[in-house]
Formats: sequence, structure tokens, C-alpha cells
Amino acid sequence: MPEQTESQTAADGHARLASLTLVPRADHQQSTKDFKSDQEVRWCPGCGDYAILAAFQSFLPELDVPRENIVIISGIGCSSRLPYYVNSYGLHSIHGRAPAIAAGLADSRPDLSVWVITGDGDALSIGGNHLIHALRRNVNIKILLFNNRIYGLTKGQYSPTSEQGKVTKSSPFGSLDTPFNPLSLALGAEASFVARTIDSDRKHLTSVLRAAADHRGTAFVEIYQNCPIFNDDAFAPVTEPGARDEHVIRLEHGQQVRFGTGPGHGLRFGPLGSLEVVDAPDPGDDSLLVHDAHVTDPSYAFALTRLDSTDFAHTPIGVFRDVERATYDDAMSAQIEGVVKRQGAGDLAALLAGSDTWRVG
Amino acid sequence: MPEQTESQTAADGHARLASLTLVPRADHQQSTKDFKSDQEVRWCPGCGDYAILAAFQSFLPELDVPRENIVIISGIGCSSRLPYYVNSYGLHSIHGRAPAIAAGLADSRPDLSVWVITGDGDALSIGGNHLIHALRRNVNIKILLFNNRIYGLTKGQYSPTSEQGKVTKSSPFGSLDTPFNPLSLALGAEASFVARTIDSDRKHLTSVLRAAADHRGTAFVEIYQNCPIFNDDAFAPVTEPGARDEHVIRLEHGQQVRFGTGPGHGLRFGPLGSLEVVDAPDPGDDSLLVHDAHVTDPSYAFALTRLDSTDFAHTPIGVFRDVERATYDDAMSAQIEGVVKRQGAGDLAALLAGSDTWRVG
Amino acid sequence: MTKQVQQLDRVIIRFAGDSGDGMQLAGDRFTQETATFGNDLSTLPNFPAEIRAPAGTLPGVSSFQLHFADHDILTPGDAPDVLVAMNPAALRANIDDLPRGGDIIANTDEFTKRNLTKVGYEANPLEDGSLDGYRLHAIPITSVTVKALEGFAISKKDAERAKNMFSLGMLCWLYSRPAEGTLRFLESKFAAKPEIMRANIAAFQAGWNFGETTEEFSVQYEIKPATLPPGQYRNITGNTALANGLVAAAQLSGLPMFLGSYPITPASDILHELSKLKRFGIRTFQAEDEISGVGAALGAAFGGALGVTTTSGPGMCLKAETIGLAVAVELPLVVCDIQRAGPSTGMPTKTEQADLLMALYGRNGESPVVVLAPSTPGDCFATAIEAARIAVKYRTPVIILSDGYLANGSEPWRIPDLSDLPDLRSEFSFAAPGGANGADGSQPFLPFLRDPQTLARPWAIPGTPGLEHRIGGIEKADGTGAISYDPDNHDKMVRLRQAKIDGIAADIPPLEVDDPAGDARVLVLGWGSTFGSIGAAVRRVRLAGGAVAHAHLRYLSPFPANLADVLKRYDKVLVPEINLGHLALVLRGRYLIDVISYNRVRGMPFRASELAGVIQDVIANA
Amino acid sequence: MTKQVQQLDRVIIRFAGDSGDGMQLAGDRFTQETATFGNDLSTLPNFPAEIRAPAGTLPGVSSFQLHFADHDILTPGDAPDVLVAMNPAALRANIDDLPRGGDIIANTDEFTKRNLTKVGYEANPLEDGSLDGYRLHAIPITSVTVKALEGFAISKKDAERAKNMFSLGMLCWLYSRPAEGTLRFLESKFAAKPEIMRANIAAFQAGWNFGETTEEFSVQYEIKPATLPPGQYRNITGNTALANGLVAAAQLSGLPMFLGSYPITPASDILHELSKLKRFGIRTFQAEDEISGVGAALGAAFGGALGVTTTSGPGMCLKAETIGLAVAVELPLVVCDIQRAGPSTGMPTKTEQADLLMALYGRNGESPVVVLAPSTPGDCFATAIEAARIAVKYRTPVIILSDGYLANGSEPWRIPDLSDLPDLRSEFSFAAPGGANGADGSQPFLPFLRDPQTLARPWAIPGTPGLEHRIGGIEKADGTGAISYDPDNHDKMVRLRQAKIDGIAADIPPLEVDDPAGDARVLVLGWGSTFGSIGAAVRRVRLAGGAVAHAHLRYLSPFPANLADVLKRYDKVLVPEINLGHLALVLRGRYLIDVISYNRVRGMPFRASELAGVIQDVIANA
Ligand SMILES: Cc1ncc(C[n+]2csc(CCOP(=O)(O)OP(=O)(O)O)c2C)c(N)n1
Ligand SMILES: Cc1ncc(C[n+]2csc(CCOP(=O)(O)OP(=O)(O)O)c2C)c(N)n1
Ligand code: SF4
Ligand code: SF4
Ligand SMILES: [Mg+2]
Ligand SMILES: [Mg+2]
Repeated sequence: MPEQTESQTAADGHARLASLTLVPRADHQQSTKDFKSDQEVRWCPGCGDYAILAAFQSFLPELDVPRENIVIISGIGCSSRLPYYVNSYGLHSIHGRAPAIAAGLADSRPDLSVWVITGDGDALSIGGNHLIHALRRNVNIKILLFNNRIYGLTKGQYSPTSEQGKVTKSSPFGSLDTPFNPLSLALGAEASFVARTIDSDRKHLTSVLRAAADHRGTAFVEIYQNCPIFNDDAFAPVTEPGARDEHVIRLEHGQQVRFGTGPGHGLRFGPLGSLEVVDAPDPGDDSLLVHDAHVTDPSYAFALTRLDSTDFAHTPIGVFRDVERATYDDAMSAQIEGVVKRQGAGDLAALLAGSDTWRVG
Repeated sequence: MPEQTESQTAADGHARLASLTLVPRADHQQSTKDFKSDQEVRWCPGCGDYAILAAFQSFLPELDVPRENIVIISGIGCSSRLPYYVNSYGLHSIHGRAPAIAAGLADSRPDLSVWVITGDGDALSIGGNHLIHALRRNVNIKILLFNNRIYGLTKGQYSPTSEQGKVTKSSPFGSLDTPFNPLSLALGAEASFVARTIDSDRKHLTSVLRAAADHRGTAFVEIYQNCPIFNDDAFAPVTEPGARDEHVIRLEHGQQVRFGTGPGHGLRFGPLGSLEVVDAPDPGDDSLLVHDAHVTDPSYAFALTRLDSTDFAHTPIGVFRDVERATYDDAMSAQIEGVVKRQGAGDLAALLAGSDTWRVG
Repeated sequence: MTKQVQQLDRVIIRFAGDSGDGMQLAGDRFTQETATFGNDLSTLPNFPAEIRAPAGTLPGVSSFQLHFADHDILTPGDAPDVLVAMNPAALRANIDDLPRGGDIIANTDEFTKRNLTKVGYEANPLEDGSLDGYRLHAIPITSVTVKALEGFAISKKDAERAKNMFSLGMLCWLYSRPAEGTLRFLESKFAAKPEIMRANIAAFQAGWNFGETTEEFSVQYEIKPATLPPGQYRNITGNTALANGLVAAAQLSGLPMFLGSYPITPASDILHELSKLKRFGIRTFQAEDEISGVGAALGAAFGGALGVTTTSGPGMCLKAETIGLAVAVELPLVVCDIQRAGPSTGMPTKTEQADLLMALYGRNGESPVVVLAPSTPGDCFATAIEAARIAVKYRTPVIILSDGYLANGSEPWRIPDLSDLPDLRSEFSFAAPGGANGADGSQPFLPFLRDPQTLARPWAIPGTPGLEHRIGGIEKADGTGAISYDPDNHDKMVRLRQAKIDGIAADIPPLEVDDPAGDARVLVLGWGSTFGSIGAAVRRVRLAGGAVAHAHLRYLSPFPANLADVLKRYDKVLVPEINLGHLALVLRGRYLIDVISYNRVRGMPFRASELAGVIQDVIANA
Repeated sequence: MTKQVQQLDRVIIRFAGDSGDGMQLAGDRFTQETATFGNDLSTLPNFPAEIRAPAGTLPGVSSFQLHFADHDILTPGDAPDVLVAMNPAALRANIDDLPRGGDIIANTDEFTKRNLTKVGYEANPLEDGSLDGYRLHAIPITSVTVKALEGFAISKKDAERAKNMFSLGMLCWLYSRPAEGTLRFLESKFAAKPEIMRANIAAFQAGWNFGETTEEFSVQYEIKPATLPPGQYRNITGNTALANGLVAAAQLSGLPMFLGSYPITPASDILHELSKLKRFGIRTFQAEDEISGVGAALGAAFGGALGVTTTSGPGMCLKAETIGLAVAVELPLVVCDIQRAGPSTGMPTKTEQADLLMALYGRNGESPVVVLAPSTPGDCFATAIEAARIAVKYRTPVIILSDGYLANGSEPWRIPDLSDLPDLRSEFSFAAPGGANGADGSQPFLPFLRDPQTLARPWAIPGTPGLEHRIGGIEKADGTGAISYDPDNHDKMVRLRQAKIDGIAADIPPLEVDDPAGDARVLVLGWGSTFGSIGAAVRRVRLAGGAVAHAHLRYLSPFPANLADVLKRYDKVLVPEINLGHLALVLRGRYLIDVISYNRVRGMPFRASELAGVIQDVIANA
């Protein structure tokens, strides 16, 4: 197995993204097409997955990681077909289990950059348990959840993110389920990095991928993805040129939160820890919220996630939370190194002999 | 199957607890011993489960529900043995699945009072997915999570609530996992009722059970439970007479939050949605937090849950959140009634015939 | 002009096109008309992989094969007589199945350079003579359709979409199908969009007229109605029949039905069907996963409901532990496994029979269950009712093994009179207070005191006073149901659970053998969806003068009581399975008979011709 | 006073007491001394249910049986010669197993009215003459111990706790066991609490002296060392041997080991053992559930680790789907199922062999795997290494079927020289850049191009340039591994996966038959943990002049190549199993041989006497 390489700064001096300090650097500049596999891409015409794939492929060279050290693990779903299209190592596993499989790989191979591709059904329905446990353990994997609020591959049943009352094949009279807010759930599960972006906003999507790669630990990224076949325009309010600017709140660390057209709006904490929208605020008003992705207490990011509503009245995108916390895989390596230092490397003969032995003949 | 009884007010006029409006009333006053089964109780000497069982059994008559309409469903674990000891209907199921099984029962039998008994491993480790989905759907079941921060039945491995670094049979060099905060997780999963209490505080425990029964929907109750054998005194700071008063924050709806000895402490929201402790506060100070369990936005309750820390410096107990939301089972019944009203009751012959038929011979 | 009319006794048409071309719909409609007309028929939809493939590519091809005749038939047919190819991909993907001399109806508009190269055609096969061996009808279907719809206020896209209706009309004329049903169908389907509706109707009629008027088709065909047993008929798919059977079972047993399910191909449609039937009081629960689906169904069963869960192979794996719990607590549960090609994800849209051993043995410990398999789409109805009957009567999980072929395939189905359906109320009852082993309080209620006949324990549901009891997955003392670690009690309970299942053999019909001449020395024994192919193969062999018997197992656990005798009556027993020999292993192990396995695991039903050959060989060596 | 010394060739002692009485520890120590002394031995701990029962109750009784002798023995023995009963419950729970004339050592202090009634004794059996048939030694063990420790600065509770050491000392004297080991053990165990340590040592010595000085015991016994094959020995349990075997396999293969596991009785100790071995670089991951445990192990295997997961029956159900994925992607995976009594939760602390068919067939689709079963606690070591060898060489999941009896039972084990262990490095290699089917970039890398010998596909791990590839659970084209829905490719792949497993038969040792006289007409064929009981039974039969052969299967899938021949050599084949006939079904199905099943599903190992009788009967009717 390849040697683990030391955390390093490149010849050109620019520092390593935080999740990659133990991952070797590419010995040559790679290009987008290096990451295109020979497999013909197979999604429906107009599927948001195309845009995400394209953005992802053109982003990968930025990692400065040789493609053989990149692994993409997915579950089952339309979105989960993505690994086939990226020319790296890939495992298209089973429904909902990608985070568990990826954890095993990341825990044992710190020299790899491990990405999980999943869907709202894959990650939040059948895979919910693995997701929340990966988040609390903070394994060094990047989870990209393609949220189209529908089960695409199985041809259109409601998912854990579908709005209540949604009429689908399995809910002809409207679904009864209250949906999850994926980001609230992630924060409740002790997530150290939580972000949201949109399939059609290539620039923003790329910036979020970059931030995720620069986070050591589990990065959870929700990507709004349009499924033109079974849930078309589900995100119109935040994607359509007209509506978009009024509804989308772009979070920038250190920046005062401003959104909307004209005088626009800001945010402010109400008496009971809820964020309230302030119309036409005076920029000088220092009660206005200035975004801080690094606060330790997740209560802040949680409050941000509660701004969403099914009508997308105010929908924050960007990095909600990005805090440092020891990763599970680093801790695992450290524990082993520590024990070896204290006890010395294991001696098989001694192990087999145990403590009480005797001789015969 | 017994008829569903209408929501009613008793002869004695006192109203039905909210979760029981469709459950028949007992035709005679039941006593604690009516709820004791003939099974010999089998936990280790000093186990906190004894106290919880006793409190539960003496609380049940209060429900004013005939014991045959009470069902207790558990998973696997020491705690999950509880159903055997209560003389009602009980199902000791398999590890982690109790919420799913209970949901099926509650969805199809609104005339029952359904309780789930589970442990920190059962509910949060293997059963995490069913738990979070039950919470978001808001099925009318009451979930009592006995949190002893250890796997008791399997003789002492760390659990998802064990503090990081804990030394157990399966973590001889200390566990690497960041624990869940069960209440934060529940809130992230859209829980409508979230509470915490302590095995040794019979009065408080009972009051929380009452509040849970008075909530229509999924009630999630974390009960700190001491496991003298594998995790003794895990909760000493909040149970021992001396320490207790300094660390425990008793939440009372509508009351200003005050805790600690002497001048004591209060709580106040900081600039970024975090709760801060205020020492020796002036009661008149109206920036001090007054507890409101009914706020719709879970951000408030979430912030409360983040006051905990492994050292129990400040540990709120009581009802964090109690908001009304349509329950899954009510919605399911309503949907069926609505369809029957609109379409008329199903006609089997018509169904079998379908739309395109023809006659032969 | 009137054209010459030719009589045919049977025709096999395959509609093939891009996933977007609406071939499944055209096929469905043609099937309906054919059914209504009174032919016997059998269909085989062939979907591409679940995921959409780019337009015009081979993986994107979707086809629908229909076999219809003036006599009763058993399979969708091996090779088509007519291939409708809406684009080059459809032609390329299907041409090899078309025997020389067959008809090809090709949509020339789609045979563009680009589309041709997409699927690796250097030259245009419609022009380079490579199709000389066939009867080629090259028709610019798209443009003719668009032209025909010029008058309508609809988008070009919508006009082009109507090309499937044009093709349908053309074929309806060609095979003299009635049109009313389709017109009615279009009216209701597009009720909301009247202009689209009119356009599609126009397209259909244009197609019809095109057939009638152009020189393209010199003859029109007629296939007389088949003489099926008298009755009211409909066309039905396996999944719909299964769903309806479950609804019927609920009504016949007077039990509320609860379905806990997680979507998975090819089982999802059962969930979809049942979700529509709220008017029957059915509770459908789309669970977060398969474990929750079966768990919720079991919880409902504990409460006195008919608990049902539906899934396919990968989901069955996940349900194993909970089915084991159902075995231990002895509650009724109906588990439907619509098998698909495995292992693992396998080929979700393809059929297979390789879940049998998992259904029989795929749980920890001695965990016997009942396993049934329907043999045709329509038979899924009766099988569902029988599964429910056994489940509620014996308080046991019953697994139904359908598969992708039955699920989506269809056949004419004689609609039963409700009066002919079994009365399940008489098969079971809930334990009543003061009833079942004297729970009048005088003696304690014994939740595991068994009925001496059925060995079933009482089904005592919450809400019944005096029957309060606790059950679970830990071993229980016989009778009391109290937790017991007693070694001999465990041995006894293990055997009792097995005996209960084995005993059901006395409560099911004996295996019937179809051996008209009675002189056969070779028996073909099948199970499940191979009924049609085996039956058709057996016919061929008999027509060719061969003597062969056919028996088909619906009951895989327990086996019918007379199975051993049946097997012994024949010199050779051939067991064709779409797996590597699951039933064969169990038969050999149980009865020590050297059954001959024939296995093809291609994700497709057997071809009758192929099986006929195999049977001939066995006879030859018998 | 010196006492008369009597020679014995074998003794069976059962230590029985309340869960809190420390009988397992006393038994363990006595076993260690006995081992060190050089007797052959076999042990059977018998735990109460996982959950603690109240003190003094029957369910709370915990016992430990030790069989030791001056010759080699195979089982913990059927009936004890000596019963140590620390309280009335222990007496009541075990007395029926003690043959008349046996010794009873009872702790009179615990035979109080309250404790007696707790277990339903009206009168005190130690006094009412009901034990007249036995040699009763009524000793106030607790009070004597407390008295002996008066001088120590410890609590009464701690003094009472030391009573197990007193009993141990007494028995060590009675059977002339050395004491050094125990003293050393106590010193290290209580190093932190010196006073407690001294007290326990004093208690031990007090017990020893009690035996030597009082009238209670008139004779002292001696059991000469057994003559085992020469070598260095230790006593070892199955779970420890399995854990050590896995560690050895990792070192011998040069692979990092990754364990993904979720605790479950009786498998948890393997997780515990391996968690202690961080110094060997082993990564242990306590997963959130069994699915995650096996998933993580598979992920690690994809990355080039030796991926291992450990569980018991209920957990195996949950791992099925992921094992199926491992079959489809053809990666190495070692799955350890420590079987326990089922179905469902069953009896977690009791042993059983009823997971065999699940291991073989419990997955959707055609999903063949390798299945191995160790035959003794010590054999778990070799089996683990062999499992790893096959897994990495053939890139396949290998299931090890151990059970509760092997897991917790112990036996003397000859410690192997490292040089005698197989070199696994030579059995496999990772695909190298430019290596495996020319991935020098000239041709594309083919992840499913198989080795013609083994049919294994290349194990190409991330980090290897030029071998980038994508795999998954969907059917793959042979060679390229690209998604394929081609019917014939599927049939081919299904057969290739099966052929790969079947082919392993050529790479494993033939089945050996133990038939010293060579004149046996009856073969007893077993698998797994029944080796000891069958072996002992066979000996008895032979001593009684009966001719019988014994063969024991370690390889359940594939079977050894010579199995058919072996079976055919005998008139009768008897297959004893602690299930309802799993192996028997497969043998009959495969070889059409009318094997005779003997099944007892009591959660306990077979009694040698019982089996001997069965064998005699079979011989009689042969
Ligand atoms: C164990 C199992 N259960 C169910 C399925 C069927 N299935 C495949 S993908 C899927 C859901 C896909 O939804 P999502 O994760 O949102 O992905 P999308 O297709 O929308 O991108 C389901 C139910 C399966 N393959 N395996
Ligand atoms: C499928 C399955 N996996 C594992 C187990 C073993 N097991 C039983 S209970 C338990 C954890 C118990 O911990 P918790 O839920 O906290 O309950 P406690 O005993 O602490 O009350 C485990 C791992 C099991 N019975 N079934
Ligand atoms: S179904 Fe929806 S999500 Fe799936 S490929 Fe088509 S458009 Fe994309
Ligand atoms: S192990 Fe702990 S939790 Fe379990 S019964 Fe004993 S004390 Fe209670
Ligand atoms: Mg989706
Ligand atoms: Mg616990």
C-alpha cells in the first residue's frame, strides 16, 4: 500500500487543503478531462446531476491529488451513479450504506481523499443511521447529498425531504410525513461542517466543494438538485432568475448577512433564539447578524437552518458551520501510535503464548 | 377489534390527557399493583431501572386507561426487559426496532396507549434511524430512553452517549467517538416533544411522564439511569444531594430559569444564539430567560440542550419542548375518512373488475 | 380501397423504441384492445435499467412484446413476427430476435446519420439492403404524425410525442383491433388538456387511415377471438393482481390491512396500487427502510391487523431478522418478495427465481416459515388470499415469491364472483376474554397454549381484557410463553414451530399433475413464474408426439403431502429453474430423487422452444 | 496430619454459585493450575441469561464445569463427579446432573430459610436426608473465610467476596493442584489494592489448609499429567483463539487488519480481545450496528486491508445484504458468526449450529461464499488463518461458523512456532501498475479479468496509478466490469462466481477419516463444535468393541473434493447436529445419500454417552 505522505506545502508554496494533509500531491497538473471516465453518462435529459458532475469534475484538479488517490463511494439512486463517470477509484455500493463503507476506507487509508455521493432517500431514509453516526464521529469524508426531494431511480415516490402533502406514486392523496431539514438533522448529530448549495449555481457549488475539501472531518453538503422528470422545478424559487435574489441568503463568513432586492433584508436574533428577518435594515445597526461559521455552539447554525420553509421564503446557502474537531481517523491512528510507543510493536509469538504456559515432553 | 371510543371528558369532569382522547377510559380505578406482572424482576441490585419501573407502574393508573389498552414495546437491552414486569400487553422485540414496530401498532390502533422502552444503544446506536423517523412523523407513541451511557446487557461496551475517552471492554484505550446529545438529535429530527428526567427523582420523573402522556404525538423522554455494574455514578453530579442543586436546571414552562445555590444563576441569550449563564442575576432583569416549552421554532430548545457538557456543569431537566403538530396516525385516519367520504367505501367487486372488461361465452 | 384480409391464429408483436417514445403505453393499449376483442394473450414488457439512458442509445431502448391468439396461450412468445422499431437503437437491439421473413415497421425519421452512428451503424440498414430478408415497412412516422396534427394548437414537441398513437392506430388497423377503448382512454387521460387529447385521437385515427389507405400494407390480418372459459374478463398484471388479492383477503377476513413497505423495483407498484385504495380502509406506510416496513407490519399484526410488507431481494435480506421475530412470537405476517436478478443490486428490472433458498433458510436459528409462489400474473390474486389465510390461521409469516416477469407481465384474467372467494372469517378468530384457555381470570391466560389441530397459539390482541401478556424473541416456555432457558423446552419449541409449518401440508390441496395421456415417464416439475414457459414447452413436445407430464408447485414450504408419491411415479423428473437449482436441492435432499436440473439465469423467462428441446432430450434418454 | 492419597485417571468438577459468587473465576483459576500441571482438560462455562437475575434465584445460577484427566479427553464431560454448590439455588439447579455417590461441597452459610424458599426448598436438603445418596461436605465457607480474614483491614463485603478463593484453595488441595499460578494471578489482579490482594491470598491458603487439616476430607486425590504431544502449551478459549488467529493472519499476509463490529453475545469478546491489540496496528471500529460493521470492513478491504466483521445470528441477518455486495464486487472479507440458540433473540448465552443454511444461502440471488467451521476452541486459531488465506487469494467473503460452546469453552493448546504458520504473502498480491492485464496505460485496466487458475479478479487498491476503476453491486460485464444487462453475460457471471467457489475444493485438504481398524461400516460425520462429543462417543463405542469411523468437516462450502467418495465407502452415515439437520439436507441433496440425522437442539453440546448410544443403534441396524 502506498506510503502515507507527510503533511506538506507544495513547491509553489500554496498550503494543502485541510482534508488532504496526509494525501500525496499530484506530480503533474491534472485537467478536468483526466477525471472523465469512458462511461457514457446516463441521466435523464435536463437532470441536475449533469451540472453537479460537471462542476465536480472541473473542481477535482484543484485538489492537487493524483486521481488514483481519490475514491468516490455512493449508495443507490440516480445520484449514486456518479462514481461511474469520474475516472478515479469508485464504489457504487448498496442503498444507504455508503457512509459506513467510506468510513471503513477513510479510517484505514489516510492517504486517500474519500467522497460520498448520496441522495435524499439514500442518505436520509434508509441510510439515516450511518449518516448521523458518521457526522458525530467526524470521519474525514466529504458527503455530497443530492437533494431532489424525490426518489428518482425508483420513479417517483416521496422522500424524507418531500414537502408534506406531496402527491406522488406512493402518496396519491398527499404524503403525511413532516420532512427532515437535512441541515438541522446534521447539526443535531454533532456535524462539524454543514453547507448547502445549488446544482445550477456552478460558481457557488464549486466554492462550497472547496470549503468542504478544506475541512478536516466529515463535511456534509446538501445540494439542491432538480429532477425534471419526477419533481421538476422543486427549487424554482431559489433558482429562477427573478425569484432567486429575493429568496436566497448567501452566507459569507465574517460578512453581515444581507439578502433580497432593493433595500433588501438582514437578520437578527429574537428573544428566544430564533432568527428574524429585518426589512430594509440600516447597515450600521450592529444588532444585525454577521455570519460566523466558526462558532463552537451549533445553536447558531441550527437557528440559521430554521429559516427555510417549504415556500423557500428565506433560504440560506453557503457554509453554515465549519468548526475544527479531532477526526475519528486521525484519533484512531494516534491511539495506535501511542500504544505502540508505550507498549512497543506487537510480538506475535508473545501474543500466542499468552501468560500461563507449560511445557510437555 | 374494540370500537374506537370518542374523545370524551370523564363523569368526574377532568379532561383526557391529550394522547388518550381516542383511548377508552378504565371502568374502575386501577392501582399500582394492577400493573405488576407475575414475572420476577431481574436487574442487578441497585440498577436504576428498578426506580423507573416503580415510578412508571405507580403512574400508569393516572392514565385512567384499562390496562388491556396499554401496550409497551421495547427493543433489546437491560432496559428493554421492562415490558415483562408490567401487567399490560407487551412486546419485547429486537434490537433497535421498537419505534418502527410501535408505529405500525399506533397507526392502526388509535384506541391504544403505546409506550416504547429503549436504551441508549437500542435507540441511538442500532435504532437511530427508526427513532429520528418516528420523531419527524410524530406518531402518537411515548418513547422512554433509559440512558445509562453504556451497553449494559452485553456487559459494558461504550455507547453513543458515552463520553469520549471512556475506557470500556471495547475501548481499553479510551473511546474515540464524540457522543450524541440525545435531545439535540431529537430536535434536529423535528421532535415535537422533548424532555429529560432522572431515575432517582421519582417526583420529577412522574411529572415528565404525565407531560409526555399529555402530548399528542411522539414524546421523547431521556431518563438518566444509573448502571451500578458497568457505569456506576455516571450521573453523580446531577443526582448527589450536594452537587445536584448546583448543576441541575429545572425547566418550568412560564417560569424564569433559575438554578444553583445561594444567589444562584439564570440564563440569557448571547449574541449568536447561545445561552449563557448569568451569575447572581437580578430577578427583575428582563433579559433573563423565561422558559417557554411551546415556541414553534426548535432553535430555542436546541440552545437549551447545548448547555449540557460531559462534566454536567449545567444540566437542564424537565420539558424542553412541547408543541402541537398533527400526528401521523391521526392524519392517516383522517386521510382514509376523507377518501371514503369523497369516493364512498371501496367496492371489492368493482376493484376486481377494473376498467376494461369483456365477456366470454 | 378495401384490402385483402388474411386469417392468422397467432401473432407476436414487439413494440420497441426509446424510453421516451411511449412504447409501453402503445403496447398497453394494443393489449387492452386485444383483450377486449377476446383473444388470449400474454405480454412481456422489457424495461431498460431503472436509470434513464440518453435518447437514442441502446441502453435506452424500451420494448413491449405481446403474444395474442385465437386459442389459449401461455407465454409472451419466443420470437416476434412483427417488430416496430421507432429508432435505430430499437432496431439494432431487437433485430436479432426477429426471424427472417418477419415484418419490420421502422420510423425512418429517426434514422439520421447521428442516431445511426450512436448505435454503431455505418450505413442506414433501411437502405443498405442488410434487411433484405425481412418485410420492411419504412414509414416517416414522426413527420406524418406532425403533418396530421398541423391544425392543432399544440407544440411541435407534443405533436411529435403523439407518434406512438399514430403507430398504435396503424397496428390496430393492421390487426383489426377495435378502437373505442383507446379513444375512451385518451379522453380520460388528457381530460385536463383537451387540445392534446384531440391531437392524440387524431394521431391515432391518422395511423389507422394510413394503414387503410396507403400501399404500405397490402393485407389486413384477423385473429379470431379465443374460446376461453366463459366469464367476465380483464387484463391484469401480477403486481395488480397481488395488490387486489391482498385487499380481497382483508375484506374476506374482516381484518384491517396494514402495509409497511419501502419502494424497490419491481415491487414498488404494489405499494402504489394499495396507496390508491384508501377507500378500502387500507393503511399504507412508506417506511424509512425495509426493516421499518416489516417491523410496522408486525406491530400492526400484534394489534390484530393483516400485516403485509412488500419488497424485492435486497430488501428481503434486511427483513430477515424481523421475520425471525415473527416466527418466534408466532404472529401472522404476509411478506411479498418480488424477485429480481441478483446477487446484490444485480439487474433490478430483470426477473429471476434465486431467492427461494433465502426465503426458506435465510434467518438465524431454526426459523421455519410458509413459502408460496404464484404461477401466472392472474394467479398472484389467489396466492395472496391463500397466503393471508395461512398466515392468520396458523399465526405464521408467509412469504410470497413472485418475480419481475409476473409483476409486470399481464394476461386475461377471469374476474371471480365474490361468492366464489373463500370465507377467511371462518379460518381464525381472536382469543376472546373468557374464551381461549379460560382467561376468565380463573386461570392465567396462556399465550403459547396451542390449538391441538393447527398448533397455532392464541391471537390475543391488545384491548382484550384479561388476556394481557408479554411476548418476545427470547425462547419461551411452551404454554405459558414465559422466558425459558430450559434445554428440553427449547428443543421442544424448535420442533413445535417446525411441526406447525409441516402440519399445514394437511390443509393445502395435493399437487396436481397434468398428464393427459397418462403414459408419460418424464415429469417436468416447476414452481412460480416458469409455469407458462414450461406449459408451452410441454405442449410443443406433446404436439410432436412426446409424452410428458407437467406439475407446478405453488407450495414450497410445506410441500404438498402427495409430492413424494408424484415424484416416484416418473422415471425422470426435470426441474427447470431461473436459478442454479434451488428447488432441485431441496427435492433431492428431502426425497433422495435424482431430479435433473435445467438452469438458465439470464434475467429472462425461459423460451418455450428452448425448454421443449430440453424435455425432448430427457425423454430420449428416459 | 497427612492423608491417604488416591490416584484417579479423570475427574469432572462443577463449580456452581450465584452470578456474584465468582465461580467463573474460581473455575478459570483451577483450570489454569490444572493445565499448568499437565492434565488434558476441557471446560464448559454455563452462564445464566445475559441479564443479571436477583441473588439466590435459579436464573441467577452460574456454573463452570471442568473435565481433566491423565489422558487426552475431548469434552467437558457429561456428569460431574464433584459439585461445588455455593448456595441452595446452585444445588437445586445442578443436583440432577450429579450421579448418586458423587461429592457435594455445599456452603452451609447460604442455606438460610429465605434462600431455601427462594428456590422452593421446603426443608434444608443438607439436613433432611434427601442427599443421603451423595457424599456431602457441608462447610460454612463464607463464615470460615470471614473468620480467616479477621486480621485484614477490609470490609466485611470484601471478606465475604473472598469465599471463592477459599473454595478454590480447598479444591486445589483436594486434587493436589499447584498454587503458584493463582498466587501470581492474585498479586497482579489486585496490585492496586494490596490489602485485598493479601486477603484473597490468605483466603486461598485458608481453604488449602482447611482441606489438609479438617476431617472433612479423608482422602486427597492425584491425577497424573497427561501425555500430550510435546511442545509449549497454554489453555485457550475459542474466542481468544479466533482473535489471535486473525492477528496472525494479518501479520502473515502483511495486510493491515480492520475489524468492524457491533457487540453481541457470544461474539463480543473477539471485539474486546482485538481492541486490546492496538500494538499490532489493528484498527477496531465499534460500529453503530452490524450493517455498518460489515460495511466498514468491506470499505477497508476495498482499500487493501484484511476486512473482518464478527457477530452472532441476529447480526448475521443484518449483514446479509452487504455480504451479497462483497460477493458481487468480489473483495476479500472475513465474517465470523459465533452461533447462538435461535430463532430471533433465542437464548443468547446458549450454543447452537442452526446458522449453517443461512450462511450458505441467506442472501438474494445466486450468492456463493466460502463457509468454514472450527471444531475445537484451539482450532479457531487455524480456521481464522485459513479463512483469511482463502478470502485474500480468491477475493471472496469467507464465513466462519463458530458457536457459543467453542467461544467460551477452553482446552490446552499447543502454541505453534511462528515458522510453522503458513506464509500468506505468497497466496496473493495486489494488482500492480503496469502489471495485472497490462495497465501500463497501453490497454485499459480490466477489473474483472480473472486469474485462470483461481478465477479471482485483480485486487486493485486505491492509490495505484493506472488502475482506477469503478465497481458496484449491479451486474458487471465479464472482464471489463462495466455495467451489463446482457442476459448471457449474467448467466455467465452467475456461473463464474459459483465456479470460483467450487474451484477452491482443489486448494483445500481432503476430508480425513478416523477409522483405526478400518473395518467400520458406519461413518459418523460432523461439523464444527460437535467434534469433541462425537469423538468421545466414538471412543466409547470402540472401547465397547463397536467399529465406527469419524470424519469431521471444516469446509462446508466448498466441500472437500473427496467427500463423495468418503460417503460412498460406508453403509450408514450418521450426521449429528445441534439443529434440525442443516448439513444433512445439503449432503442428501448433493450426493443423494440417505444420511441419518441425529438432532438435539437444547442449547448445549451433545453428551458423549447419549451419542454413543445413538451410534450403537445405527451399528446394530447396519
Ligand atoms: C435495500 C434497497 N431498498 C430499496 C432499493 C430501491 N431504491 C433504489 S434507489 C432508491 C431511492 C433513491 O432516491 P434518492 O436516494 O433520493 O436518489 P435519487 O434517485 O433521487 O437520486 C430506492 C428506494 C434498493 N436498491 N435497495
Ligand atoms: C441485532 C442485534 N445486535 C446486537 C445485539 C446485542 N445487544 C443486545 S442489547 C445491546 C445494547 C444494549 O445497550 P442499551 O440499549 O444501552 O441497553 P442497556 O442494556 O444499557 O439498558 C446489544 C449490543 C442484539 N441483541 N441484536
Ligand atoms: S429521474 Fe430525475 S434524478 Fe433521476 S436521472 Fe432522471 S431527472 Fe435525474
Ligand atoms: S447491567 Fe447495569 S443496566 Fe443492566 S441490569 Fe445491571 S445495573 Fe442495570
Ligand atoms: Mg432523491
Ligand atoms: Mg445503555
